[in-house]
Parts: sequence; structure tokens; C-alpha cells
Amino acid sequence: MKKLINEPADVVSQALIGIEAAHGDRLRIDHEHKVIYRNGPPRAGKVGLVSGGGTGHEPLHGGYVGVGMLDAACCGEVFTSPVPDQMLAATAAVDGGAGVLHIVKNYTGDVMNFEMAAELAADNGTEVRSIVVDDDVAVQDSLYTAGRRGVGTTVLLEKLVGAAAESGRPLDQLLELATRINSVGRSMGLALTSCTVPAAGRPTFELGDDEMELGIGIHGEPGRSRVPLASAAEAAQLLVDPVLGDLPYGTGDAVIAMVNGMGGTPLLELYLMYGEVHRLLQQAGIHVARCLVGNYITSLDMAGCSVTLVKADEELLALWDAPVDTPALRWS
Amino acid sequence: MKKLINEPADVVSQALIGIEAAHGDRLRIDHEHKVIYRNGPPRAGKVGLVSGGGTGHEPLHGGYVGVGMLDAACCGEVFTSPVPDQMLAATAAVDGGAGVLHIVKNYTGDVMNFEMAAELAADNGTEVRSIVVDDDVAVQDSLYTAGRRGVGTTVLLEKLVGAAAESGRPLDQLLELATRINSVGRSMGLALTSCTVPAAGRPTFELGDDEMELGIGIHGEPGRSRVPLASAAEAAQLLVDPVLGDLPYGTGDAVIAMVNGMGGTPLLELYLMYGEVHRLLQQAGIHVARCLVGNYITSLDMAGCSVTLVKADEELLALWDAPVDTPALRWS
Amino acid sequence: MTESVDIDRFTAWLRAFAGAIHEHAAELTELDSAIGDADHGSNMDRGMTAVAAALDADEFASAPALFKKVGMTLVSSVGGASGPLYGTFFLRFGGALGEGDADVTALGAALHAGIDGIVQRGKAEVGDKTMVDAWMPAVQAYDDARGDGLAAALRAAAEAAARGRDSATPLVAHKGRASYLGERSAGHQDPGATSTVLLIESAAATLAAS
Amino acid sequence: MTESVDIDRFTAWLRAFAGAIHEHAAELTELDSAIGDADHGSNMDRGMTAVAAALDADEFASAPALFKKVGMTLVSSVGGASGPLYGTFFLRFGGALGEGDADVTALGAALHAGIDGIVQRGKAEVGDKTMVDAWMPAVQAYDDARGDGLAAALRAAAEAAARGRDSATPLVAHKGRASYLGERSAGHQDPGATSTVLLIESAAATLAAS
Ligand SMILES: Nc1ncnc2c1ncn2[C@@H]1O[C@H](COP(=O)(O)OP(=O)(O)O)[C@@H](O)[C@H]1O
Ligand SMILES: Nc1ncnc2c1ncn2[C@@H]1O[C@H](COP(=O)(O)OP(=O)(O)O)[C@@H](O)[C@H]1O
Ligand SMILES: [Mg+2]
Ligand SMILES: [Mg+2]
Ligand SMILES: [Mg+2]
Ligand SMILES: [Mg+2]
Repeated sequence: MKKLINEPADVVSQALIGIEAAHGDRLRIDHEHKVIYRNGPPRAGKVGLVSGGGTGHEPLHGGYVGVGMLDAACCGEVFTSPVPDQMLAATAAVDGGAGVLHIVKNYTGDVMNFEMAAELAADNGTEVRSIVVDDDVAVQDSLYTAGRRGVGTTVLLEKLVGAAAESGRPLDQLLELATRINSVGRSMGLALTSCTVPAAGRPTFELGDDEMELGIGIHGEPGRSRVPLASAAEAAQLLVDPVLGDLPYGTGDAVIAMVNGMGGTPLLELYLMYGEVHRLLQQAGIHVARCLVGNYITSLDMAGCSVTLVKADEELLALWDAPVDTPALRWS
Repeated sequence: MKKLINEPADVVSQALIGIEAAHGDRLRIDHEHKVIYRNGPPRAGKVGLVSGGGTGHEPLHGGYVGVGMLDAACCGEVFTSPVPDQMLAATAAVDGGAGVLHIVKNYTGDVMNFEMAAELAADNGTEVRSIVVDDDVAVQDSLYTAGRRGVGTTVLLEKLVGAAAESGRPLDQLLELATRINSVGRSMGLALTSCTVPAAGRPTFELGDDEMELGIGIHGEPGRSRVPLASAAEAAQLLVDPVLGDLPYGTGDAVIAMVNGMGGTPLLELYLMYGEVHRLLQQAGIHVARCLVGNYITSLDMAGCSVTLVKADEELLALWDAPVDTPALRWS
Repeated sequence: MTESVDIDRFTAWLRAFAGAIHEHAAELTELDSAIGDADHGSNMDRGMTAVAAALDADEFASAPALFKKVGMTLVSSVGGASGPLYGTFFLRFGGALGEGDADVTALGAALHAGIDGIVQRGKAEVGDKTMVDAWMPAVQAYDDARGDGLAAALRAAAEAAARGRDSATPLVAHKGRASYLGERSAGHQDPGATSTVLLIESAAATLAAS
Repeated sequence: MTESVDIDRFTAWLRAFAGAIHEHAAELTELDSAIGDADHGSNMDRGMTAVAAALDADEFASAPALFKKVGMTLVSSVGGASGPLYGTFFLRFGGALGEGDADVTALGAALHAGIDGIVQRGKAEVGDKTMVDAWMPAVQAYDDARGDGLAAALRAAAEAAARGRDSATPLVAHKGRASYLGERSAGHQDPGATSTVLLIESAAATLAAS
């Protein structure tokens, strides 16, 4: 295993030390609970936004803490949901009297731990709502399964809902907005290589030189199917087709598009992929109103990428364009 | 070779298509010459800043084109300097009457090609100055060699000189500023894995599971020495010591610090490394006034990182804080 | 004589489970690599190490107090799916026990309460390829063998748990992370069912007098 | 009879060199992997493919015009260190030739001019482990054998170039990318010196009448 770490067990706590050293001017770290906060007290009347999940997806979620996005991010162990204590502490700390929204990616562990935290926070008198993001079209959704995973749409949702929260929108309207965004967000990913979990010390799955995994999540889970290694053009098609096929799209529909790297794929390839994705969307008559290209929700050192589309109306585009000031997304 | 590309020969031109699709609102691409420009005509009286080099170092240089940084970036083939035609076209296009500064990384090919371009541009009546960045302490400098390589300081220099250019500083003063920045900037890098050049199709060098390359550049050149795989704490020491040892540092000296990923190392590890680097600098009595942690000057899919320090006075810090609006660096 | 379990035996059970988890951590993570995210062993090991430390640090006045601590410790140290599930199990299990020692009937009732908690939290049924596939036949076998005494009932439960674990191996997962694999999850042994078997085997080895 | 080289032979030389580069591209890149950045073969192949296309597309009235085109094509298509170096070589080489055919003396003068260009651009000396280590002994041998006629002089040059290339292998590089390796560059054959040998061997095979 080749990683710039010390002991595998210390990866999360030591990365938090680095994040604090780098961003102490804007972020505050609760090292005991492994929570990343914006500096300063909660703003009265503003709904607090708390997200979190396993570590290994950076910049998600800690990189999205700041004005216009999250108030707190809870960091679990690598690829392991944080525990209720963490979300409970974060929820209490960011509550400015207007309640707290939990942004949860749909993974059994995350959902159950956030659920327990929400129950406990409610016992303490904090109003909590939860949005569970489940946008991954690689997974068949059904009442009898754990449902779709939550992946790329989470990034866009944190930005959009963050902007609305900043503008003072109340808790129930934020939940409504978040629900709407989740309902128009879809993602699909592929891996060229497995990632290596530090504690495991070797790749989670083996992949032949001429193979890739299609329909991966963000935890190094094997994908939905193993397919022959494809060109960027073919890979783009394999990602875009199921994403487009899963929602009704009409000509002229606008989207916010993200081509996201899984952590081990360089920007050069992501831009090349974005060119392919953009072409396919144009061919489908879809207007890319805004886009992100880069590493935004990763899977440790995995090589690969994912495509996320969120159908966007004027309201969502205005929220997208609103100022954001976090370590990983910053504009004004 | 596992890459999200089509034909190896088309990587650069197709990545440019993606960059245009993603950033067409702010960048303009000359596909024939493979030059990335800011949108709009040159600003009269502003010195034009042109950089460039081999492709494969993204976001360098194209990601740094925009207000407060570069006016144009020339993209060579992967790891191959651009040719004089490209720099000549870029130089002519960005000249707003105040001359043009070439920012060149000290590699024989880059230096010679930029030199030829500068000669030709001068023939056309454009005033051109060149700063050759040579900050890599892994390489022994001497009159009889090619000298040090230009690596991480280039990123910081492009930001700092870009801010000064934006404020209307004249060409000769910009060259002076650039020379000063280069004289106080030092870098050192290491690789955990080799990168794979698309046209070569396999890793440039072989590295054992328990080895790393110390003193690498940014082209997948083997490093200065091969050492046993080290912990993050040891690795930080191996990078920081020679960087600090190469310039006189006094207690309380301020620096702009960058912990940079080589393309295949995830942000999680870079933050962890930054924590180690920050600690060592504190121990040495050095004040980190500003920092960057992330993938800023990469080497395709190489895993590894580099440390860059630029000694900074008030003037440099003010230039650092000045607004910048590029795809890869953005603040206001 | 109706045999009953006192707090020392409960403590021995928990220590035995912590030991078994530690010993099998790599194997559990390996199973989780195939159909999950390669952390079940380290998750459980982290949690049970914390539980063992809590046992070292504190004296517990009663079984409910002991298991409340165990459940809270797992909930606050494991994370993932298994943290809330095992945590809820022990919280409910302990909540169903009285202050005094537990006989075979009381233990059975507590097991049922614990399992109900797992099902409520995780909403999995038998056949979904989760730890529930080990738990359900185990408690069923316990109930059926209860008349033969505690040792026999626990032994029957452990054997049934192992059979349940194995019966889930050919199935396609419908809950948890393995469900994302669809058909590809078939043929792999479920890590959570495997750790559940370790828990019940530890119970059989420690709770009844030898 | 003093043998002289006309434009058709020059063209044949360039085509032969393009073919040799294409054939040895992988090998050149391989050498560049060891002490450089794994692109010398693809760089030169891209450049000489562009040269061959230029030869197909155009008729050239004179050797200076031909080599100007060749030099400019290399400068604008190769990049890296070898682009300006080979480009400058051909620009200066052509510039030193007259309009008519070139005899053994004129060719020698042109070679000197080309090499001077390389040295001016790259500032390398013999022993720095660059293409100069092949060029310098080659032109020296050419000068020495000039009296024996064009074919002999070119043959001597090719052999000396190969010896020069090999003599640089044990050396530590002081110029170009390989210099960054310090001591570790010793023991590796220089890619640019290797392509230079191909160029001079191609000359020996094409410029003199067989
Ligand atoms: N909804 C559920 N109900 C019951 N057990 C479940 C459920 N989801 C997952 N599990 C169990 O949890 C195990 C995985 O635990 P672990 O790897 O620690 O958590 P995670 O899946 O979050 O990484 C699975 O093998 C399965 O037995
Ligand atoms: N300063 C120099 N003078 C002469 N030849 C040089 C010089 N620097 C490099 N070379 C030659 O160039 C070759 C490398 O060419 P190439 O790989 O195409 O360019 P780059 O090093 O830019 O990738 C080296 O093997 C060496 O022979
Ligand atoms: Mg997990
Ligand atoms: Mg090169
Ligand atoms: Mg798991
Ligand atoms: Mg090279």
C-alpha cells in the first residue's frame, strides 16, 4: 500500500490536523468528535446544515463547510459512517434556533446513524429534518431493497440548499427544496482501478488490465458489472445513457452537470471526459447551464469518474450562482 | 494503461475541447495552436502574461488563465514543451502594447522553445521578457549543468505576478518581481508511483512496493534517489529539510506554503501531509502566512506530492490576497 | 435446578466475543471486500475493543447497566451499518433483562427483544442476506431447545446461526451495501451474519456452565 | 570525379531518416524512459512524419529551401529539447549549402554549421551526455576521411557517431533532462545521441552513390 499516511488508524484524526492547519482562518475542528465547523457561532434564524459520512471522499464533506454551503461536516472513519454522537454534537452546535437539516447519503450505515442522531437531537428539543440523497442509477430502486446510493448529487445539493439556507429560508422549505433537487439529480460512475482502504492495506477488488467496473459507488464497492476497458467516448456513453434514461428529458432542458474524478484520475482526463459528456448531452438536446469538472466526491485513490446531472430551472441556477466560500468551492 | 482517453495522440486536443466546453464563458481556445486565452481582447496598457509547457500538469497552466493570473497558456504535447509557433501566436494575441512576460519552467526544451519564440516575437516588434523558474532543490545547480528544474514555485509566481500585472505594473518591474519570487521559492517532490505517459502506454519507471522516488520533477523523470517507503511524517521531513536548507531562514520568516499532489494522490493524504509539513515549519520557527493544499502542478496520474515554500513579505502577501478568477484558483 | 446467567458470565461472553472478533477481523474485512466496503472486521474490532476497555474501566451493578454501556459504546464507536445494529441489539437486550440473574426464559426474551431492535432499525427480513439471516434461525432454535436447558439452547442457537449464515450465501442481497451488487452478491458469505455467528458461539461457550 | 549530392539524394536522406526514426521510435522512447521523460521516440516520429508529409506535398527548388522547410517543420512540430536542436541543425545546415549540388567539402561545411547551431542553442559540450557526443566525433571523422571521398567520409562519420554515442553511455549527464538524475544517469544510453546516429547512418546510406 502506497499512501502518504502514518498509522492507518490515525488517518482521519491526522488529516483533520492538516485541515485545521490549512484552513484555521475559516474552519474550526472539534477533534474529539471529528466535526468540521465554520468559524464563529451559528447565525440566529439561519437553518443549520449538517452533513457527514465516511472519510475518503474529500473534498466532500469538510471541503464544503463555509458560507453558502454547510455549517458542519461529521467525519467517520474511512468509508464508515460517523456515529450518532458526532451528528448530535454538530446538530447542537449549529442550531441557530431555526432548526437543522441533515444531508445524508443513502447508505444503510449513514441512514441509521443519522436517524439515531436525529432522534436524540429531537429529544434535546432541536428541530431536525433529514434529506436522504439517493441518486445513483447504477442501483435498481425498489421498496424491498436498500434503494439507490447517494453519490454526486450530494455535492450539488449541498451547494444549492446551502445558498437557500444562507438567504434565510426556513427548515421545511429547505427540506422541500432538497427533496426536489434529489428528485431531479442522477449519477453514474465507473472505476478503472480499485481503491485501497488504509486499514485493509490492499485493493478492495482486483480488476484486470483490460477491464473496468461500471456502476460503482464511492466506497470501493465493486460495481454493478465488469465490462471491457473502453475509450473515453464509449465510457461517456456508458455513464450518460443510464443517467438520461432514468428521468424524462425534453429538448432544451437545462442541467447542472458534473464530471467528477474518483481521486486517482488526473484533471487532464476529466476534462477530456467532460468534452465527451458535453457532446452527448448536446446531441440529446440538453443544455448544460453550469458545470463542474474535477475531484468533488472521491473514493480514496480510485481511478475513474462519475457523471451527475441535476435538472435545473431558474431558481436552481440562481442558487448555484449565489456566492460560496468554502475550501473546495469558492465564487462570488 | 488505464486512462479515460481515446487515442493517445489526441489527448491534448480532446482535453482542450473539454476545457472549452466547461469554461467557454471565461476562456477561449485556439485549437490550431493549442493555446488557452482569457475571453476578450488584451487590455491596453496591461502586460500580457504567457506561460505554457508540456501537457499533463493540469491545472497548470490552462487552469490559471483568467483575471489576476495568466493571459494565455500554451499547451505542448504530453510532457513536451510547446513549439515556438504556439508561444509566438499567444504573445502576439495578448500584447496590449505594454509587452509580454514569458513564464518558463527551467527545462531544456521549454527554455529553448520559448527562447526561439521570444526571438521571433521581438522580430515582430513585441517587447518580450522571460522569467525562467528554477526552484527544485533536488537538482544541484551549477554553471555546467542544465540547472534546477522549474516546478511548484511556478504556480505561486503566476498568481503573484498575475496580480501585479493586473494592477498595471510595467514589464520590467514585473520581470524584477518574478526574479525576486523565483529567488525565494524552493520546492522538493517525491513519488510513490510512476506516471504513465499515454503514448508510452506503461509506467515510465518501475518502483518496488516498498520504495519511493525522492527528488522527482514533474515529468515522470526518475528522482534523485530511491529510498524506502516512508511514513507521512518521515516523508514530510525528507521534503521540508532540503527546502529549508537551501535558503537562509530566520525565526519568524513568513512563507506561502504549498503541499501539492502529483495527480494520483487524494486530497485526504495531502491534508495529512500538510499537517506534517506545517508542524515542521512551526518547529523551525517559520510562519505559514498563506497556504495551498491540493493538486496544482501534477504529473499525470503519479502518486506523490511536493512541498513549495516562497518566502513572503507584505508586498507578496498583498499580491497573493488580490482577487483571482481562474478555473483553478478563485477568490476575491 | 434452573441455571441462570449472572453478570460475570455476561462479562465473559462480551470478552469472548471481543476476542473472537479480534481474531477474525481480517477474515470479516475480507468477506466485506467481496460484497461491501472492506471494513466490517475493523469496524467490529474497533467497537469491541472499546467495549473491552469499558469492561476494564468500570464495575457494573446490573446486567441492564452493563448492556446499556455496551450498546452505547458500540453505537458511538463503530459507525457504519453494524454499529447501530449491534448497538441497538445490546441496548434492547439489556433493557429486557431484569436486575437479577437471567434464566433460560429471561435470556430468550432478551434475545427476542434485541433482534426486534435490529429488525426495526434495519428493516431486513430473513432472505435479505444480512445478519438477520443468522439471528432469526438462532433464536428459533433457542426457543425450540429451551426445554433442554440453557447450554443446549445456546448450542442449538449457535448451530442454527451458522446454518443461517450459510443459507444466505447463495442469495442475492436486498439490504445493506451488498444489495448494490445485485446478482453479483450471490455466492458470497455475508460478513454481518458471520460476526453474528461469532457472537452466538461466544454465548454458547461462556453463558452456560460447562 | 568529385561526387556531389543533389536535392533528390537529400530528399532520400530525409525519407530514410524518417523511416529509421519510425522504426526505432519505441526504442528511443524506451531509452528516454530510463533517464528522461519517455517521449524522444514519439517526439522525433511526430516531427519526421510531418517532414515526410511536407516532402510529399511540395517540390523544393533548392537544398536551402528544402532544409529550411525541414527545420521549420521540426521546430513547429516536435517541441521538447530535440525540436529546437534538430530544427536548428537543419536550418543552419541548409543555410550553409549553396543553391546547386553539394560536394564533399560543401557538405562538411554545412555539417559544421548545423552542429554549431546545436551547440549555440543547447550549450552542451562533448562529455555532457547529449546528442553532441555523437555529432562531434562524427564531423571530426568526416573531416579526417574527406580525402577518401563522400561515401568514405559519411561511413566514417556514422561509425564515429555510434562510438561517440556509446562513449557517452557511462557518463553522468550535465545537460538536458537526464542531468536531473545526477549519478543515476550513468550507464544509460542517451536517446538524442541515438537518434543522431540514425540520422548520420541514413546519410551514409543515401547521400553517396552506392
Ligand atoms: N438493513 C440491515 N439490516 C440488518 N443487517 C444489515 C443491514 N444492512 C447491513 N447489515 C449487516 O451489516 C453488515 C455490514 O456491516 P459493516 O461492514 O460494518 O457496515 P457498512 O456496510 O456500513 O460498511 C452486513 O454484512 C449485514 O450483515
Ligand atoms: N542542451 C542540450 N544540448 C544538446 N542536446 C541536448 C540538450 N539537452 C537535451 N539534449 C538532447 O535531447 C535529447 C532528449 O530529447 P527529447 O526527449 O525529445 O526532449 P525532452 O528532453 O525535452 O523530452 C537528449 O537525449 C539529449 O541528447
Ligand atoms: Mg463501511
Ligand atoms: Mg519531453
Ligand atoms: Mg462494510
Ligand atoms: Mg524526452
